[in-house]
Amino acid sequence: MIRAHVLISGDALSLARGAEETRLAIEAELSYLGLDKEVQVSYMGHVDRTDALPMVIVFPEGTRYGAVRPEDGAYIVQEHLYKGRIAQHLLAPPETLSGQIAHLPGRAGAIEAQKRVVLRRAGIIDPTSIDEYIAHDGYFALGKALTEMQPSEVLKTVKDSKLQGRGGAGFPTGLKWSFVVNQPGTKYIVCNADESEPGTFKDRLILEGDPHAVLEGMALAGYAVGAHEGWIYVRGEYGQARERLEYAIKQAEDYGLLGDHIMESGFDFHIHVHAGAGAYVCGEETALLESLEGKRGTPRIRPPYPTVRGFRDQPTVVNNVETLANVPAIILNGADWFRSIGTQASPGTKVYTMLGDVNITGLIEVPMGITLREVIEIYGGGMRGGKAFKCAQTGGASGSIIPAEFLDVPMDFSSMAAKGAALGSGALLVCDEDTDVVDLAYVLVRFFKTESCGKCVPCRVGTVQMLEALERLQRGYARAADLRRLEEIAGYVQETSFCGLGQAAAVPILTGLRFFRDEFEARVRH
Amino acid sequence: MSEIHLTINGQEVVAQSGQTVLEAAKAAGIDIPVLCHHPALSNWGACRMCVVEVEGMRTVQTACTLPAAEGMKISTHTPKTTSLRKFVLELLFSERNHYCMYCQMSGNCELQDQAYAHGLDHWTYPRPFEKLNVDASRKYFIMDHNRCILCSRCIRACAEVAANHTLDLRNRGAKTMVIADLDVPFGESSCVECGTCLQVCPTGALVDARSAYGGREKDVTHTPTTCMQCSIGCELDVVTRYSRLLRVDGVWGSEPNDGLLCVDGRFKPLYEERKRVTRPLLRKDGELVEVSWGEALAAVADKLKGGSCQGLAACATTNEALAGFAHLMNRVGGKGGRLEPQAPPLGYGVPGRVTDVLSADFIIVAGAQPLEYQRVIGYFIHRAADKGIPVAVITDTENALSERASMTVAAAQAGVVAQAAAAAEKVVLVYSIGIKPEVIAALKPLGDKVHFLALDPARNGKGAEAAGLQPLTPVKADVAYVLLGEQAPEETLQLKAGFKVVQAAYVSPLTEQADVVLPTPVWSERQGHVTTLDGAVKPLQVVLPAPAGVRDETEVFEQLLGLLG
Amino acid sequence: MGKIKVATQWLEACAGCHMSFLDIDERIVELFRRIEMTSSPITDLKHPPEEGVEVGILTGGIGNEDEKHEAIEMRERAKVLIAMGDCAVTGGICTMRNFFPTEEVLRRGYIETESTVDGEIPVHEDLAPLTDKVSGVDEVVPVDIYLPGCPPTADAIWYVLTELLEGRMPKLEGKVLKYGMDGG
Amino acid sequence: MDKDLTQTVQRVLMRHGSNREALVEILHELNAELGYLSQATLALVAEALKLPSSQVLSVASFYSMLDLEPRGTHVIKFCQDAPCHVAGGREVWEALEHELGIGFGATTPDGRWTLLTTSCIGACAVGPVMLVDEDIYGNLTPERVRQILKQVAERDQAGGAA
Repeated sequence: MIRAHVLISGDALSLARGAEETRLAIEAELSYLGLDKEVQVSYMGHVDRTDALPMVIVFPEGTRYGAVRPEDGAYIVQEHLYKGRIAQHLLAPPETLSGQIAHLPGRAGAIEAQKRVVLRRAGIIDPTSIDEYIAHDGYFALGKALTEMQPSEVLKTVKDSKLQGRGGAGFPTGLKWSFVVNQPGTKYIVCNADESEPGTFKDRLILEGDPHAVLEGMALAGYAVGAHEGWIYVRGEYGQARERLEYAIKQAEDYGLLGDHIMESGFDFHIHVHAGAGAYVCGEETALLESLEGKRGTPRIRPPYPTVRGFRDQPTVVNNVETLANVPAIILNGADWFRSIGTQASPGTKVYTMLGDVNITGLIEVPMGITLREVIEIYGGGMRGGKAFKCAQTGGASGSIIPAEFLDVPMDFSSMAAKGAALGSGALLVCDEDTDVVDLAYVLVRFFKTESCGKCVPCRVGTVQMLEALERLQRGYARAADLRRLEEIAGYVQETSFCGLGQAAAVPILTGLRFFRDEFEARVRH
Repeated sequence: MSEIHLTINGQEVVAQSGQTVLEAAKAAGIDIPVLCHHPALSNWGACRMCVVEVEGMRTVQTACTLPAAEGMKISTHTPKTTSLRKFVLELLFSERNHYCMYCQMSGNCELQDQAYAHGLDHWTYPRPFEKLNVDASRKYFIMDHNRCILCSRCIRACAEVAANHTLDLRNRGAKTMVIADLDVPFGESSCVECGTCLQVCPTGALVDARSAYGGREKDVTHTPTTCMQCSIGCELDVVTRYSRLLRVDGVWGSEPNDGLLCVDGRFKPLYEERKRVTRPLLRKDGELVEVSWGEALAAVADKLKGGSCQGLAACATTNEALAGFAHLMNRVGGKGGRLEPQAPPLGYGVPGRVTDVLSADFIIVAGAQPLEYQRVIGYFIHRAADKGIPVAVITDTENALSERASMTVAAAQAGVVAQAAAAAEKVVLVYSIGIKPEVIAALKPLGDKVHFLALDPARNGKGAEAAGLQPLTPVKADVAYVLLGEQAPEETLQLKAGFKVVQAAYVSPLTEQADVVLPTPVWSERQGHVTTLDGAVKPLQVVLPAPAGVRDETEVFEQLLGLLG
Repeated sequence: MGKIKVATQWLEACAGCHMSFLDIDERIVELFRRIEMTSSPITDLKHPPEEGVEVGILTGGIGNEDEKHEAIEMRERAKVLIAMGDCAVTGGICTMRNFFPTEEVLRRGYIETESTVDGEIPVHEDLAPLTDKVSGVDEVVPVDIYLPGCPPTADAIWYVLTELLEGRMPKLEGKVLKYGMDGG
Repeated sequence: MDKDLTQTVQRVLMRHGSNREALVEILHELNAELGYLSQATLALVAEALKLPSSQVLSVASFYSMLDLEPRGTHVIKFCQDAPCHVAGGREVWEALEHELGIGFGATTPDGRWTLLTTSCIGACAVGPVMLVDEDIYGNLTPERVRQILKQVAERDQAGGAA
């Protein structure tokens, strides 16, 4: 009987700071005190508390200690787990609680707080243990599919669930898979783990905290469409995630859950991990495929789409990490269950990274359709310092700058789109009344200028010209003509760019001008 | 191939499946502006000049990448597309130095043409560009990065047409630059100087060093003709101004080279430095002195009447001249033949065409060095290798093709190649005078699926063949009559006759030892025909007037026949 | 009806545009029946009249403070402002100096040229300081009509002026729209 | 030296079976092992993978995590993206520039520090953040930046190991 869990942060930074030694010290002390049968120790995914790493969290209380040096390990065991009292002087400083592990009270009403589908295991299980994953229903969906379901049934279930791609565009996942099913050729499943939208790190936490869920989702996708090979393209900055994935793949192969003849079913599925090296544009699926083939991350001409000619010119499903992590639960619990969460048009949950001028920043998973106001007040603990909300940027750099009138718009793909904004990848940058929108637009456009691949003229040169105009505005020597030109260029850039990057580069300006035009005009020299 | 029906600007257009909207429109005579697109290159879709509106599509589409589809309704010139095109032009003019008034390509620039077409009388975007490098390290051309619009045509031409892969892009975004190899000066790169990049550059970024300041487009004359630097017979567009050779371009869509040239065809004639023979010379008192045509021809006729004669022709002239030469030799009872050796017959297989290299399943190169002597074929073989077609080189010496070939074997192992090629349906055998009898024998099992290209080391070997001229070595005779044309004679060539007549365009050791030297025109001054490797008879046009005093060989032979009576 | 008043001025220019203007040849007689040339660099009057003109023509780019003032003065006094020639439109050939720091340009021009002996960079209160970069007229004042060319052809100049005299806004296209030299 | 380089390149290539598709990863690993990708390194990779050298440089110069020139002993990568920016990034960046006396992309004359920017590293919840070599530092203020630089310098003086 396990009465307590001790979680130790196992990210690269924690390990560099001695997390392994801390873990050993805790385990040694538990064993010395005879507590090793009732207290389970494991690593957890990344905790965004660089000020307090390595962090140790003791459940069920959820007490956070940090930074815990190896020599503190024994003391925590003695005090907290043996004597039952909190080791006060080792507590993590409280000022920046991470939403990822925050247990917040639910709100009265229809929507539950933190409906966890994707993150239900992250932070709970040891991501380096396939046993713990299995103990939490892991690979049950794959087993069910391989033994009880035809590929077409798996596909139908995903279709019926109305799962939409969580990378930002919200394309129906089942539909995408169905495009590949009847294509001739060798099919591939590619997991887009090139999470590069500034402010978005949900995929990293999924990969680090629950890597097997992604592997299982990929295998299910492979089974549904008839693919036998999968590739995970992880952005170069995510070294830890990559290691976790490679380790998880090895474990799954050892258990016969990946590789040849999975669960004696005759279905083969192999997964490889491929790391990027720093290029935002590789999040665009065709640029990602180019990069996966060892080339420059330059977007491809579409059509043909990847579902027809993708990786190695073969039919390819490209899905986001969060999308794939949803799949096992859908197969296990059924499409109806999934559709019971979220809204009718956009079922399921959405993982957000909440940032900016709120009291609590971090990762949350909530049902689709919850409003921004609810997110800020319930999970963000309200605006920091009691200041007024001015705007939010949703979906990373490519998202819209939205004003207060969006606070009560349900956050799902269609409701946001109906108001001319995008839900995007799940970053929520909340800005208070002190925010300078022109400056925000400047920083965003600068980002796109740096990240433009340079292939098409509107994006390559348009970002330079937009930044030039914004700089004139900032420095106070812009004329009315410069502002007119800025708006004109942004419109054209959005209209003519080759890929989503260029189209997105104009969004901060267009939405900024739409909702905060007076701030831009105030900078014009008359 | 099935037909597709679509409507462009209200006009019914029939396209072939696989065509893009741009191709369909072009075939129907509808002009859509482009900059990064080039018909000889893969579609790129980067400049966004060719945007069109398609009914039912939310955003504008680039015609160069959009596959034509049944029932599509397209508008190519709407207020929206026009303003978007102007926007693209304004961006490009603001990106780098595109001030036309000090660009040598003004008047022959696609960027400028588009600006005119769109009524761009000024542009308003700030121009924050910096001065970029001008790379003049290459002998034949200059790369001025300040004029580059990053359309990547040069890169695609280098990779897809010349299959040389010297060029690529460095960095990304606004910092993108065209580079050669590891960003070395062009002159130190792996560039083979085929000049295809020059030919496709839409602006003044890549310019030919000779023609750049030699005259604007409106000042020059274009003359179509055929290359005579080797036996392939590439079609040319030669650019001249008055009596000056400015530039040589390939002709897209022409057989067999489809626009691709090599350094010999494109640049060599522009940099010819040998001294011309411009007047007939006659040896008097041991010295060669200038004489009149009458005196020189009389001296030749006199000797031809008197004694035995051996005629040797370099196959560097027209079919007409070679035939005239053979006729003259017959007339004087002499023995006429060609100077250059000839590739031996195989005894099996079917004669191939140069373009067969591009559709082969397996390519064998034996006893030939096309990258040295028939370079366009070498580039074609590289292109095939890029597509994954196996290339086997059979050689006992170094061969530049080996570097990218899938196998290189010695002549003794030619059987290995025959085995490797056994499963292929279309085997192209490229060979020349270096092929050994054991190789011919070893490849025989491939039989009639061999499409062979017997590369002739001479420029117009087929013309000589048609004239009945066979390879000969110099023998003792009273008179040796050498028709050299512009060919540089082999250093080892020694004439054994008592009286030597050399008909040549340039001064050489051979003209020095001659008793009579008769000046001939060079390739660019000739009218007539050549027979290409593929057996096609192609015309030569007078591009430049020959220097006064030079007479075409055919005319000279007529006159000699007249004197012989 | 009185004559239409026209003023011209050259800024950083080579005078080629004014030469091209004179190239309209005998058509100048007809033109002068309809316009009054109030001031120009080749007449005694150098500044446009304070009471204003209908048409102001500027040639040349803007490369020093004086030229800036001239442009502003012309703009203030002209109802319609024409930027004539590539230099007035974009900065033209004068922009070649934009790729070098001003000091380097002056040093090269006054000291380092091969033919210079004991040169010095002139400094005098009557000499206007150079701007950092040479620009077209429209970066200083708004322009109504752009007439590029180096120089614009006499026909293009004639076209623009006669259209204006007819009360139409000229639209440059076809043969009259050229950058650089005529025909390239 | 050249021999060492050749061996390193061969070792990394061996791991990937001379697979052209792995070019980005090969370059990334070589960058980590060698500190940067010299022309000689790129030439060796091109030769081994039978790729045009222009293509290898083209790829190497496309990705921001690959360095084409030597860096200082410590490389600081500061995040300039919006979440860190609104959290006070500009002041921190200015403090970094001021403390080190260099701007973006530069290396201090003593070769100790190179100052770069990075795209989002996903630690936005504690922005502004920077990487000093492999270590992430969050919740930066100009004051903290000064402390961190000092700490790293002291650690170096103490003999490197932390």
